[in-house]
Amino acid sequence: MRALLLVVALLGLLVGPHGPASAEGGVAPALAALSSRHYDDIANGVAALAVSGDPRAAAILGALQGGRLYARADHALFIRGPDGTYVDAATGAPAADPGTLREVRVNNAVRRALDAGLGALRLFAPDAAVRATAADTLFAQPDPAAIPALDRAIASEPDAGVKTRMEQARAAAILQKPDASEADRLAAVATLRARGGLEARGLLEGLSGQPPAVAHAAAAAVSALDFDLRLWNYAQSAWYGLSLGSVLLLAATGLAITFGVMGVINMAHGEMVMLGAYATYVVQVLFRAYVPPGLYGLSIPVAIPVAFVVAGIVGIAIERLMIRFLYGRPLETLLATFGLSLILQQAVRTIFGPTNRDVDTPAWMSGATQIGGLQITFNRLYIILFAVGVLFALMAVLRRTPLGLQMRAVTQNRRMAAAMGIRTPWVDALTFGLGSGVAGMAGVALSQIDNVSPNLGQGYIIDSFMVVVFGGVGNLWGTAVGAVVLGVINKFLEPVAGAVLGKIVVLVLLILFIQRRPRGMFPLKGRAAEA
Amino acid sequence: MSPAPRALAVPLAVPVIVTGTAVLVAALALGGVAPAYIVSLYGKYLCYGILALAVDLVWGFGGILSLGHAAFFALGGYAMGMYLMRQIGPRGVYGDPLLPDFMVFLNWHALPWYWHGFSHFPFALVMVMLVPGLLALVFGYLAFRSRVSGVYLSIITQALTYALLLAFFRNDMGFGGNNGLTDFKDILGFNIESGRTRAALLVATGVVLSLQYVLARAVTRSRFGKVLIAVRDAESRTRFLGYRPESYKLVIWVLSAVMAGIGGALYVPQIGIINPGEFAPTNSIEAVIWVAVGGRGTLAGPILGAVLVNFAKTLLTGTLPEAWLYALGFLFVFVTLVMPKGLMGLVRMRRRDDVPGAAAAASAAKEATG
Amino acid sequence: MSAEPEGAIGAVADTLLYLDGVSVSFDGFRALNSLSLVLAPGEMRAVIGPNGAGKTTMMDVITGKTRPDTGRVVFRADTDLTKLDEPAIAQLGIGRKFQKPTVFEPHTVWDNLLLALAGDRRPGFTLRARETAEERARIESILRTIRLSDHRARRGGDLSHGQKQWLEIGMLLAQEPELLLVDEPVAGMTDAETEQTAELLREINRTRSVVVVEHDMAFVRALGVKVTVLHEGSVLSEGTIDHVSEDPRVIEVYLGR
Amino acid sequence: PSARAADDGPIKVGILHSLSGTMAISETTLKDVMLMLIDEQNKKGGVLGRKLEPVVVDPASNWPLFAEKARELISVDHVSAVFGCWTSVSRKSVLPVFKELDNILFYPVQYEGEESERNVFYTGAAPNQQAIPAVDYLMSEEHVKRWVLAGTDYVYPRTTNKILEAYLKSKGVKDEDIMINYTPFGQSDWQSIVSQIKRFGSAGKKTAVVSTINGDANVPFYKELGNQGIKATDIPVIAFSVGEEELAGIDTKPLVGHLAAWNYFMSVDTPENKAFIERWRAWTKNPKRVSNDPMEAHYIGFNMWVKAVEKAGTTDPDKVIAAMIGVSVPNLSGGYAAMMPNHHITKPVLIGEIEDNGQFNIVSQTPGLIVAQEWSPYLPGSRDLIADWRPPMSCGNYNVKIGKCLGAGSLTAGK
Amino acid sequence: MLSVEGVDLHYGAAIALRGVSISATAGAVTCLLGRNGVGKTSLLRAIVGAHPITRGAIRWDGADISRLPPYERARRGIAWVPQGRDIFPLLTVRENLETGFAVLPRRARRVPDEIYELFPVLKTMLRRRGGDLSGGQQQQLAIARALVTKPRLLVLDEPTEGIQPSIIKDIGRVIALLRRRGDMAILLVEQYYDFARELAQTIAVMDRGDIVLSGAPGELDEQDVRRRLSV
Ligand SMILES: Nc1ncnc2c1ncn2[C@@H]1O[C@H](COP(=O)(O)OP(=O)(O)OP(=O)(O)O)[C@@H](O)[C@H]1O
Ligand SMILES: Nc1ncnc2c1ncn2[C@@H]1O[C@H](COP(=O)(O)OP(=O)(O)OP(=O)(O)O)[C@@H](O)[C@H]1O
Ligand SMILES: [Mg+2]
Ligand SMILES: [Mg+2]
Repeated sequence: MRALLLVVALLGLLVGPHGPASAEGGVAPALAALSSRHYDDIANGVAALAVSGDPRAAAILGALQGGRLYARADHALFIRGPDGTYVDAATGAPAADPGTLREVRVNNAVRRALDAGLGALRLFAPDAAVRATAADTLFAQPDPAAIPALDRAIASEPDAGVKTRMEQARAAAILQKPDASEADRLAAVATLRARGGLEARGLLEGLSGQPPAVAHAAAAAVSALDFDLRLWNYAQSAWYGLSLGSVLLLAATGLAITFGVMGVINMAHGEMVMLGAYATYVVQVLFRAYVPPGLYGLSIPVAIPVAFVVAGIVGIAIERLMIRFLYGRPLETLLATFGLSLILQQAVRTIFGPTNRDVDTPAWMSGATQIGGLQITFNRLYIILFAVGVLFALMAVLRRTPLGLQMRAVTQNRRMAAAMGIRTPWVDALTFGLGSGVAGMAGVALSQIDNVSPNLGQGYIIDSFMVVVFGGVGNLWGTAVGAVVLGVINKFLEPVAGAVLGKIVVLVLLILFIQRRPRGMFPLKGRAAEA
Repeated sequence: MSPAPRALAVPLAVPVIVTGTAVLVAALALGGVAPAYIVSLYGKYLCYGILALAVDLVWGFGGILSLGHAAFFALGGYAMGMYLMRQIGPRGVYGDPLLPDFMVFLNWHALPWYWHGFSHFPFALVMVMLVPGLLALVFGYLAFRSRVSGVYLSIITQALTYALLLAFFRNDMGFGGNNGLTDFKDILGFNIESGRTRAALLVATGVVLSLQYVLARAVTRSRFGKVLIAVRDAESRTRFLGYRPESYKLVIWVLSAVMAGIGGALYVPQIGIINPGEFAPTNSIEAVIWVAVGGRGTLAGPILGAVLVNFAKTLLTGTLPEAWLYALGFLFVFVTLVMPKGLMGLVRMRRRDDVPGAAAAASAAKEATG
Repeated sequence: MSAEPEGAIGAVADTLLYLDGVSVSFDGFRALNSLSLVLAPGEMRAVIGPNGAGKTTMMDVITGKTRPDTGRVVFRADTDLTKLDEPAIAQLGIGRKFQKPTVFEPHTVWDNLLLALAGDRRPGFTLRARETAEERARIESILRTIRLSDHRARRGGDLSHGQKQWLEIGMLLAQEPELLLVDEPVAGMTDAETEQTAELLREINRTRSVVVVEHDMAFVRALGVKVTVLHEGSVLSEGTIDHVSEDPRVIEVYLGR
Repeated sequence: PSARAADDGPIKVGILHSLSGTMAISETTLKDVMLMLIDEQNKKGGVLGRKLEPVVVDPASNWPLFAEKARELISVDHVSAVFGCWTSVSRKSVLPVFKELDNILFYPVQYEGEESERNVFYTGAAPNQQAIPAVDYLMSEEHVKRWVLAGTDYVYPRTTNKILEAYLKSKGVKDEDIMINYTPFGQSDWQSIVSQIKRFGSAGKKTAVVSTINGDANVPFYKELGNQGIKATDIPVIAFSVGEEELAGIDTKPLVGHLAAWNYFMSVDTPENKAFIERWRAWTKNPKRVSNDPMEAHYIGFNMWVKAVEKAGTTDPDKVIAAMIGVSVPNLSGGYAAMMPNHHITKPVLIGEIEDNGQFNIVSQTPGLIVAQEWSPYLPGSRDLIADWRPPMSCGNYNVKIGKCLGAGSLTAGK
Repeated sequence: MLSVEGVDLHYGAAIALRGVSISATAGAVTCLLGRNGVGKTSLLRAIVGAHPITRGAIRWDGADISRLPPYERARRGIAWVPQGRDIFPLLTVRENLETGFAVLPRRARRVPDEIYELFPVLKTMLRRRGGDLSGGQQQQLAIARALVTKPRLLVLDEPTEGIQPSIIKDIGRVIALLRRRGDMAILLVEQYYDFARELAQTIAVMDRGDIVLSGAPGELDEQDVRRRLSV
């Protein structure tokens, strides 16, 4: 009953024209609603407050969004400042001792109302970026009530780009307005069509109760947009494939060295990747503890060398303690490294616990940008760049440095290499260390998109071996191309066949491919390869 | 060219030990002397022994490192599981006379075609061998014909088992998805839970393993076996002698797959469940590990390795639940570093050393005097 | 590059092996350059030529290891070897000794020979095969010929370089091929052994055809057969040893002054 | 069948949770909480005047090993009851063992239902105690019209989605408004699926995702949601297997507002819960340790078992099984959980929105307790089945239409 | 100055060398002859460190190097041309040669032109993979690779095997030239007696793991040597 009364009161407010209803009594019901324990009431209160024109509205709603709005048992509202003091929400007067308060909580419905409400209010913010975001929020949550505000904002908007976005938001709202004229609606449809994108399509598709002409125009616009979207979809799939490929590549490059170059069937490769991911976690923990928050974004760049060194040192230790006794017995390295992977997994479980660790993505790496219909998430973009960087650095080391030459010589004929004066133990250790270190760096990248858990490595080991073999063992280029090809095939198949079937198909294709090219995509040719 | 008595003694030793221990364990358990649970436990070890023997045939003698052999084991297991499912009849929870429970609750209306026939034991038995054998035949034919070898082969066997894993996980495949086939009631009319059935299964496993051992021994000792070893170490050279390595590999590969399938078929009734987890690549890798621990290229070694590693696993997961992976991991590392030829290597090494060593000493003596 | 039908058939009729315009190239490098060569049944032929002339490649082509880009290799007038794979060619009766000795390392000397013995090569046979007295006698005699009787129980891999050479020759004998391709049989042998090898080959040549590649001119001379000189993948000169060793071009590229 | 330990020795309790392998991530905590509960009970004097002794084994996420270890616990260690398993397949794997050796399993995880066994007590939720209320919530509160049912490709998601699909259709949702998507275990690349969802959600109708994505795959899934900017206010995701423990491994800021449906949240504001969390943190010596729903299930299950043992005056499984039905103990959300004749317990259903601190803001709670429907009325095969383990019926799958206990149920029931 | 003193070498339990002693001095060629399987290669392996010895000592410049790993010996100026060539099959010809740089100071790391003059074919094949070369070309590469390290002891195991006559002559000339320069000791295993006799200051004949004859070519009874080389 109480709720009903409240709704009636609010309706009164809503129908009240957009003129400033500044009378104290005007916003009181809205404020009372905010102090309710029912999310519906709060949402209605937010909507009411947003259009009330009350000068304190923005502050109150902002506080609510930021989790700084508190209610007292008598429905009085208070805003907590950053310093912990409270002000009376309705008046802005400091409240020395507000008594027992309870935080006003929000749910999705309230959040939506807040977005819409604050959107309207922020249309006039001094900062162009804020205005643009406000326009976008209104576009996403079209609300006819915001049209007057939009009109005013459009009239006074100096920035052309922001203005367009406001017009788009207005068009979206017009289509929702019951009494809009047909001409206005048609114009709105045209605006949306010109904007394009999934959101516009969604708005157009979701229209109901439109005059026939408008419905017709909307349908035409939807199918036009669909065509665009389909094209973009291919591009998008290719991008996903590329980015999956880069992840596979990162996971596999270390293996391309320990396995491809050295011939060690390295079952502990995945654990090296995992160590890299945990190194990232530790770096972030340390950053949180000892480094000013402003520099937190550096945690990932710092983690890369750390992971390289940590995994590299572990790799060197493994080589010295274990692998070096097994040269000439490549298949037995499988047994030993499998044992090792069990040990490393359990060690991490003992030290860090069995559950996932939280590695977060610094602000500069999160989010996405839109290029036409192509959505590019930043973390994936960086991972691709990183993978390419690692690949080229590694190729340079192997091809251009004396160390690289010695690595290859040692793995091809250890006895002869030693007779040529190459310090084989040293080169062996460095090679394995390098491979492990690179795997560790892959762990940094993977920590950004996957679980950081003791099982992390297990998830990638099979794929890594497949990539290396698909590309052709001992060929870094092959590994790179193999990773990308597998990634792209996977991503084009996934939408068609579903993720599970898609994966099966990829595996079967791989098996068939190897029948055609028994030594991978880029086989070593000639007498040398036929042992 | 070892003297006749030894040649006779050795092939008998393993079958006698395997069958003997199986009978012993079964008898002790039936007599109430030993806990009943060791029957199916030992049965499981012996089934793994079969798998290990199969892996060793292709790896130790044919040089084919299969990282997907558990797939054949699992396929044999599924064939047996399907038989056992069909034996449930109307005793399932939904009381459906035809459909297994998982089909009922996923709204299947008819038995898929590939389930027909499995209610007959002989048919199932044929399938136990035929399905892994056929898959191995097709896969092996393609791979060996196009000369896929080494790690390339290993990795595609892994891809094979991984693909099967994913496929069997799919509920739509009609094999019970992740939950697999379970809740078996009886086999050949005997209650699968009764101690006697268990004992019989254990003894049967022991006998089958022994037979397989004898067969494997005969094959590897034959001229075929020698060609196979030649193929393992110098495949292209055998071609110039007129041998077709691909057909040799194919024969041993299919034989091994069938053996593994039979192992899987014996495994399922003793374990009581078959699910896609058996296709997991790590299972295949573990089988390779047993072989390596026991001694690659020997026939008794893999069996020993399978039993011991799994015994260690049973023991450690119970007594050191939090640290057993360390223990097992160190065990593997230790075995590789200290016993390069596996457990059997210890035995073998001594024998090998005194044979050619003695010969060399003798010839040295001759040279010195001559 | 199809051969003129008439001439080809004429040449083919009384030949054992006929290489007809065979070319092979690797990444653009021509190892064989429309090489033609005719070998009569029962003939022994020495092939010499500078390092890299294509001698081994020629053997690779005959035995099916390398597929030529163009040209045919006709065996016994009716079989085009380029259509067959290695085992098929071997089973036709073409045996080969490699330049770098390759034996089955884990097998004993005895088993190496056993595996090489002529006979059915199919798994169905080898699964059932038992060592017959006949086979044993044959192996014994080969062991004597190659002087490895004392080493019969040693692993092939444990032999010295020269012993491996001998073992490989033994394996070739065991194969009883119609045509033997012998790549540098006396490399690493003492002068005395070289002579014995020449003797052995002449002996074999009584019943079989032989193509032998060698750089040891004394050996070639000892064989006393027609010599073909290869250079840059094709025939430079052909004739008796005296004829070719006086050919200035052969001296220039091969023998040196 | 097996000999029991002497009556004055400690009572052994088996703990059968994976401590290694893929499931360790979820199950290790349950082992810990069991150890704590047993420890606390011992401090209170044990049960029947005897101390409790936990027996921990590691089935290593390996299903056959689960069966082997269960057998070992029962016939070698002579435990009186076992608390364990997480995945359905592990339960299926040990089930024959428990039936054969006649012992008790407490299974603490939400599952697909379609089962009621004499030797198992299900303390997790059946689909109607989690999935259906969740969908109800989305329909009424978020006004969702279009549904993505995304899950890992195995039995629980498949069954749950079957049930949900039938339920949604019964509520008038059309075929084209339901999208079903399955992914393999351990799926880590969610880019295209998330964008597919986004596209599906751009049809102008309010769209939500009902996620039965399992275990590890959730982290990359949520990370991708965050990256592609899918906010809870646009397309909310409601999950059935994402709890506090899983969230602890994710940066939750981009996920605020996404939902989960459980029968317990750590944020439940009751004195019992507060006390429990305090004890838990003290016992694990980790002031940040979180609690979650399956833990509560073990808490309830364990207390029920203690009560039933005391009621029966013995640990003999047959007697305890008989005594279990009707036992009722406090849950942590301020009510009581009662063991029903179908061996499932009554539960409240809570819907929570993810908060930026990794906790859930409870936005809805069923007013009363919900009784489990182990046999779903939405599946044709099980529509007519009920379970009642009280004599005289003593049947886990009684067909009310034909008035008969089906299949093997009737055979084993008497035993 | 190399001196091998009473060296035993075993393969497993089988003995291949028994108490072998031999020496090589700078500016001289020591040539080792013997039938197949008598232990020539084994002796060279012992010297370069490719196989451990079980007894005896190997002194180089006065220090016992018999316990040093092969790469340390290489760093002290010992280079080896093994029997069977041991080319790095997947490295290009150039890279094969460059492996010899490991023992050289950074400044000295270049392939001397005289190597290409000696083996012109290598110059044309610098980018080809070592494993693709013909047998004789590989042998030439192996010798060239050893020379790149500027050794003070050059150990050659049947260097003429598989090489065409004209180049054998060249190799003979080079060995003679190196000998004449006087700063390099050369130890040569050869089956080709005439070649050996022409080049060697000392000839040693091995039989059954031991040295049974040695001396300057002029002093030795040729018939005796030949007999020892035949069966
Ligand atoms: N796979 C390959 N790739 C590139 N070049 C090759 C390959 N195989 C052979 N060659 C080249 O082909 C030429 C012929 O080689 P071949 O081995 O036939 O020579 P050969 O006459 O046997 O020489 P030798 O007397 O040294 O054994 C050589 O120059 C060699 O480098
Ligand atoms: N790796 C090995 N393992 C076991 N025995 C070996 C090994 N290498 C050589 N032998 C044996 O040691 C003895 C000496 O061999 P070595 O290679 O030194 O002879 P060689 O004089 O160089 O002969 P060749 O002239 O044939 O090259 C031979 O009997 C040989 O069989
Ligand atoms: Mg050649
Ligand atoms: Mg030698």
